Amino acid sequence: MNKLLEISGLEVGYGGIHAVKGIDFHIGQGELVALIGSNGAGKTTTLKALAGLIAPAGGEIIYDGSVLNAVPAHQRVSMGIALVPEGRGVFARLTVAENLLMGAYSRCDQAQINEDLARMYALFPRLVERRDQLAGTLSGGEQQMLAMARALMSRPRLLMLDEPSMGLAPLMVKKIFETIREVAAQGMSILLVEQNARLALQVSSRSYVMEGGSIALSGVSADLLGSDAVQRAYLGA
Amino acid sequence: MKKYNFSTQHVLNGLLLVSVLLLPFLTDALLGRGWVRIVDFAMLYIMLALGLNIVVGYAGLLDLGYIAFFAVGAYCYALTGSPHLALAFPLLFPDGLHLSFWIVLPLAAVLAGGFGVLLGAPTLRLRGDYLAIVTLGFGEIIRIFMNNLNAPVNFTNGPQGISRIDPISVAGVSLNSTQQVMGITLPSVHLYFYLFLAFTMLVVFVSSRLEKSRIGRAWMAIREDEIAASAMGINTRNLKLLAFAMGAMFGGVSGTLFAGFQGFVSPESFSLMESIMVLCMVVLGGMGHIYGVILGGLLLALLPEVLRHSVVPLQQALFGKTLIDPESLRMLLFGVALIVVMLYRPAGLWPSRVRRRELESDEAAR
Amino acid sequence: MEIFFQQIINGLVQGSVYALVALGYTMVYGILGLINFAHGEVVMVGAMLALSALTALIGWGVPPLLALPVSLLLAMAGCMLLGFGIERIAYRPLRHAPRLAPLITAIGVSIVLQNLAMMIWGREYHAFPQLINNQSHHVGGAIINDIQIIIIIMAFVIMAGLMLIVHRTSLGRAMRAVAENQHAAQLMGVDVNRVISVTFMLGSALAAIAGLMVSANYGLAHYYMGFLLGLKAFTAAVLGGIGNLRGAMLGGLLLGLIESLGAGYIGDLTGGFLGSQYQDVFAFFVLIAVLVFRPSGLLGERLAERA
Amino acid sequence: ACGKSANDQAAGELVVRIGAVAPLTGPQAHLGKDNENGTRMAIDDANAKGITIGGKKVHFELISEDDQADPKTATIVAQKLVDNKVAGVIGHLNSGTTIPAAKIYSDNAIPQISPSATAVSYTQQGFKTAFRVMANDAQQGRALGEYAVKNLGAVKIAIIDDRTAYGQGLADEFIKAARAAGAQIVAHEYTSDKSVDFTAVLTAVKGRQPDLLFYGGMDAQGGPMARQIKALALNVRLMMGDGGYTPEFVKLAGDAAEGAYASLPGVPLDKMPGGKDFSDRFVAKYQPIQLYAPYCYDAVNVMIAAMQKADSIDPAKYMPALASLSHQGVTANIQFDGNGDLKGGAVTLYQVKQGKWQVLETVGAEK
Amino acid sequence: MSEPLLALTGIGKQFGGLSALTDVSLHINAGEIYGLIGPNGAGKTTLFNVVTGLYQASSGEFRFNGRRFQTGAPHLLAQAGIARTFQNIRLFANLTALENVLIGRHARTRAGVFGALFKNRATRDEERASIARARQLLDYVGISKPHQTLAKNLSYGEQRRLEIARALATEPLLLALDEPAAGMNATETESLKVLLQAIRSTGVTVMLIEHDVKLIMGLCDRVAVLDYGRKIAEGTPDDVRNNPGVIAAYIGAESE
Ligand SMILES: Nc1ncnc2c1ncn2[C@@H]1O[C@H](COP(=O)(O)OP(=O)(O)OP(=O)(O)O)[C@@H](O)[C@H]1O
Ligand SMILES: Nc1ncnc2c1ncn2[C@@H]1O[C@H](COP(=O)(O)OP(=O)(O)OP(=O)(O)O)[C@@H](O)[C@H]1O
Ligand SMILES: [Mg+2]
Ligand SMILES: [Mg+2]
Repeated sequence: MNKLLEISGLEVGYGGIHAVKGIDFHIGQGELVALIGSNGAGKTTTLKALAGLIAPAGGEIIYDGSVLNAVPAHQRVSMGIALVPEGRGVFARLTVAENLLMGAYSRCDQAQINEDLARMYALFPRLVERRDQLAGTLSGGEQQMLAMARALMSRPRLLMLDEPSMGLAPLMVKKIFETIREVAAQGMSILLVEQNARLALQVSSRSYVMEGGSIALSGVSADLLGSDAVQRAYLGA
Repeated sequence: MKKYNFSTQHVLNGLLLVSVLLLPFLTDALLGRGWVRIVDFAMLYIMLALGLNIVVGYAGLLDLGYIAFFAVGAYCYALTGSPHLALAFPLLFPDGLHLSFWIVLPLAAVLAGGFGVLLGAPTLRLRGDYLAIVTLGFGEIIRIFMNNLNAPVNFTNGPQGISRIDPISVAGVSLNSTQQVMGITLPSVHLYFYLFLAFTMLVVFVSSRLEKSRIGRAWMAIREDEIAASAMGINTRNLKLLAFAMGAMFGGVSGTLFAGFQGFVSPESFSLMESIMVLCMVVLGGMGHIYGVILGGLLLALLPEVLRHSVVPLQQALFGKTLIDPESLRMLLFGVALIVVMLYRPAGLWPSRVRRRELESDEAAR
Repeated sequence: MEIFFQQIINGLVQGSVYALVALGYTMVYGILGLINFAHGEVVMVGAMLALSALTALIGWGVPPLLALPVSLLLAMAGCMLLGFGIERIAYRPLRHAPRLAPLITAIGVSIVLQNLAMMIWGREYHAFPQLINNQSHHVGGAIINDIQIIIIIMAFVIMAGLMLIVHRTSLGRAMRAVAENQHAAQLMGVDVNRVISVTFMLGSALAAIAGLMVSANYGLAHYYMGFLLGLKAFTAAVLGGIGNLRGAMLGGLLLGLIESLGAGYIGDLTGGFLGSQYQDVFAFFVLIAVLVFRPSGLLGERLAERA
Repeated sequence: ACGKSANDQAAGELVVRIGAVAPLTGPQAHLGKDNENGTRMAIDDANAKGITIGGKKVHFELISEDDQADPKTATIVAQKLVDNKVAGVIGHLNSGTTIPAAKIYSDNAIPQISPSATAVSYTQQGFKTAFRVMANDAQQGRALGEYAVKNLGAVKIAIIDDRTAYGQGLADEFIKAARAAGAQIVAHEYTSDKSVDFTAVLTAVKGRQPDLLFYGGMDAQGGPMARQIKALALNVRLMMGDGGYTPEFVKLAGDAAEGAYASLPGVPLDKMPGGKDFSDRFVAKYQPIQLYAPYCYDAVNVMIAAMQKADSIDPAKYMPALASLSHQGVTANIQFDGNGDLKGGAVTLYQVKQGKWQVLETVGAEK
Repeated sequence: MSEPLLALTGIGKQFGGLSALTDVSLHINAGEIYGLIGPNGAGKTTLFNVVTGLYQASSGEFRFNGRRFQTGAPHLLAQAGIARTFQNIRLFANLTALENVLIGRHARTRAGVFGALFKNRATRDEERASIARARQLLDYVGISKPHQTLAKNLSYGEQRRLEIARALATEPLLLALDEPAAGMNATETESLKVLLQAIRSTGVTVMLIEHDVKLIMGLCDRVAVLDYGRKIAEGTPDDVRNNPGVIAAYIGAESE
């Protein structure tokens, strides 16, 4: 499997705080990789660096063969990187449809955009009903769906999800994870950050475990799920 | 940051105090008496800025009409400490009222505080820029009334202003005259300097005590998150009104001093631009930080005068002649200074601990 | 009755002037949440540029009907450049600074522009040449002239145009997205800096139009004209709900009407106790009353803050 | 402080500093600059003439300051001039700045001659140092009011004032005089010195059908006001005080200026000895006279004349001379009364005819 | 039987046309841990906002600790003994952890302007006691260096715990927690559970919104389920877990 994304020695900091301390990992084409770890481990920070929202202090991000470090966030979108941020970040005062169109902002193939819109509505029938509603008035789960659909509208090759289950009712969590599986099945590469470690390990093929800004463990998800250390630290057994 | 041991701290404080006490003499000798007057005005501005700092810096309420309280204080003394009331009520006060400054001062402070509450009450639900525009309106309303209440009854003498206001006297000594104390000659501006210094120190004291109290913490809570503050049991309405009232009182005191010092008040002195200047002092110096605000007040009060004295010589030195109108250049440089300072020190020249931290992490997060 | 009707027209004209300027305020506020205090000054620069261009063109013998649009375009171009520069120099570096920092630089910019204009165009008042034959029309006993009609129409046309841009185009969507969440907008591939620059330039082009309209209507231009106008327009924008285009229009018109009816009738209303010297007091009282009952302006968003 | 300058020059030349204060920034800067120019020309003239006082050749030096039309700044620059040991001050322009500054000049015994402050209270503060070469509001307002009623036959008069110390003061005196002369004030409306839109108040005035409208304020508002009067088809004659008598007014009002009245204290320049010469030279050197430049010119000359008469540049010595002087200036024959006000100042009325201010007549305001 | 600590009767809340709460009645006894669950948008947070005075109910009323409340006055309810945390953390972000907790002491301290200016004995004693109590609480929830760390620089889990400490500083009778475990992993949730049990053992009644079914079921004495603004079930965790309506609306069938 060839690598879509490869990160080596990535370091990110906030002022004096060293949040990510030199990590290496990669994601293969069409792979679903999970990144888990406790609060403040640096997962969100890593995703932000990949999306270009924060500049790395060191290391290299290689995406599809080219170095990404200096590419501004908005250009990374057209290169096929999409992030569903922590807390969803839907545009509350835009309608659902407008939010989706924002997802396709960097594309200009009108016909295919319309096609994709239709696909999204098929994937998330809930959004069809709410097409003209302001996104801010959606329930938490609906917003999460919208955020995901919006990211998909950019036709990403790499989809990054930051805690998609946070604050969602159990039924909703199931739905979201089903969707993640579906999308992955269509061949998209996915990087999933999740506090619900069990679920994350269940859906992913490989996983990395972050601790205090570094990668503490990595391996095939099924193995990690069975490992004692992971059980104790993240699965609360 | 650095920890001085106690004795060094005391020595430093002592040195500071001595140099402040000598300031008028040094200024007079080195720069001329005009500069002592400028410093006097700077202290009035510092009081104003510290008052506004309570409202904007502590409680986070953007007030663009703050100068109104200065006006209330000034007119209080102008009306009661001058022959003016003879015009309005010739039968009642044939020579005007001529109340003592020391009687008017507390009354003016309380009245200004009352106006503060009056302004605060309808604006409690407003936030940010909406509050700004309402306070701006309030400031203008006060000014317009001052400007027009010369008819039907002549309360304020309208745009003509009120002149011949009694000078302030301390222990029976008028500050408007030169005094000899222990062989030292103290001209009027020096005397006012010491009076203003005393009041400035009082205002600083009150500010700092408030800041580090339960009340001050509650204000900061309101500034950070009003809803969370109220959920913690803080009566946001009362505390906001208290902030308005305290700030207004400082303004009132400063205004009363201004009227006595200047001997003349007219509505022109209380324009919107003045409110904006005081706000600039607070923000530029370092919102919420007493020393920062003092620095801001001092700087903005002095800068135009420094520029007044330096643009011509500067141009002469640079080009050998005066190329650009000194006055336009002066205001231009003033504007540039505002921009440059904010660009390089967005949290103010001397920000408080909190602001500095806020900025640091915000900057990191881009 | 004639008088009343005339006052309504006066208010509409004045209000449209406010609205023209308020639209520019609101554009910038809507996207950055920043009171662009310098906007009034940009209007002034627009008027001055237009006037200079006009004088030069007429001097070269260009016919007025051609000179007018050309100088408007020149002024718009100049103001767009200016707006771009202001944002770049004074606002962009402070995008993540404490909220009041850009307010102070805005005040600084305003002072700088005023004094620069004074150096360039002098201290004196400039008369605006009467180029077109400004016909008066009698409508039901009241009088309105061509320029005033153009101003009213212009305000509506510009508002409609802006609404079209903001609500119907991809650029407009991007603007609204940036307004709400810059990070998320970046994640959609929006070049935030570019969108903000474009917004400023758009607002400044509007300012140039407003500047020309104002000085043509009142027949004068002066380096200090931006201050009061800016203030009034800002008030109007807040009255209508700042950040909202229709609000700016409504606020402007309303403020104009309040002022003219206030000036005209405040004396009768208060039995002669208060006169037209209190027209601003009246206007501010209305403003305060409106905000007390609608804390985010007439058409402002009332998404009650979620607790 | 005495008026002697410290740095007497090598050739035994005596340097005398004269302060000039006016708003050089802000909305009135054009008038302020005009004042500065008037003062400067008088000083240049005096230096060119080569005046000797006390046996020494005198060199006059101008120190010009900007008070921004702000009372507080005014006292600061006043103190600065005192520090600079000026022998006298020409200024300030506005009443609001002149009054508080007067106290400082008085405290330091430096004569002050205002070329343009018209508030009555300026000279009534009891300061011996305060003078003016301009008719005060009472003098000018009276002349205007009487002229409006007696000569122009106005019966129903409307008033608009700009709520500045100048506009309100003049309008109030005008009203008194007009009422006394038998006219009826049918409307009193207000505007501000920053407004450009007067349609609302003019419409209100229109409802009262006056035959004359008096505006207490400056040219910058008067010009657009004249235009709007015309646009609203308001059938009144417009009258203003000295604030309207400017080329600026005619420029701003365009063809609507035609027929407007304004007054100016003193006798018309070209009727005065040296007046025509002054205005020609001034225009050549600077720009058209805005308003008070001739008064500034006179103020300086009066001051110098007093110094010559007392043969001293020491304010203590020349001030009595100033108080009792009679000097032929370009605006009037200047003599001060006990308050420091211009004695029996004449007021000239002008009207715009064919796009130019033309003299109507000069009325001597006795008393 | 004594009166319940909190009793709601017929609470309704409308937002424009939207009915976020309809006729909700429930009661919470002193010393209980009471859970509130339901799908997203069911009205759980809205109910919290009503009870803590941030929203004013459109209809109905509630009694707390023997007093009747109707108007929205958060500070009065805080003083009466209800403290809360927020779903979207609302700390005083730019103040230190210690300052945050000290502000929580506001309702239980008295010093006014006079005390601030003159720092009399009573004020100093009060201040000292406040700081001591605050430190104790911070220790209790496990936040170190509280006088140096800004609230916003704490990690997510720490912020949640700081909110709890701040709420406890008001000496509440009823502690209302809105999704305290959101964003925590299973292990962290486990320690939260221990903390909440400890809090209950000090006599504080707890009202809890959570989506973590395991936590709710393991912790609560009683659970209510909201759906579309109505209470659709209430009872012991086991009752609720097996309620078909709740399964359909909220938990979802295992086989699905
Ligand atoms: N804007 C910021 N300024 C300063 N420090 C920050 C900022 N954002 C995050 N941090 C710090 O960086 C570290 C890593 O944070 P990050 O958000 O990446 O953690 P995380 O793994 O996503 O945790 P969680 O599971 O709680 O979301 C933490 O210690 C956090 O306090
Ligand atoms: N201030 C408000 N204005 C308008 N609608 C609101 C407001 N607050 C809540 N709502 C609406 O009320 C409904 C209930 O919201 P609430 O936040 O109580 O849900 P919840 O049960 O807490 O959901 P979640 O589990 O997602 O937090 C939702 O439809 C929400 O959009
Ligand atoms: Mg995270
Ligand atoms: Mg909720």
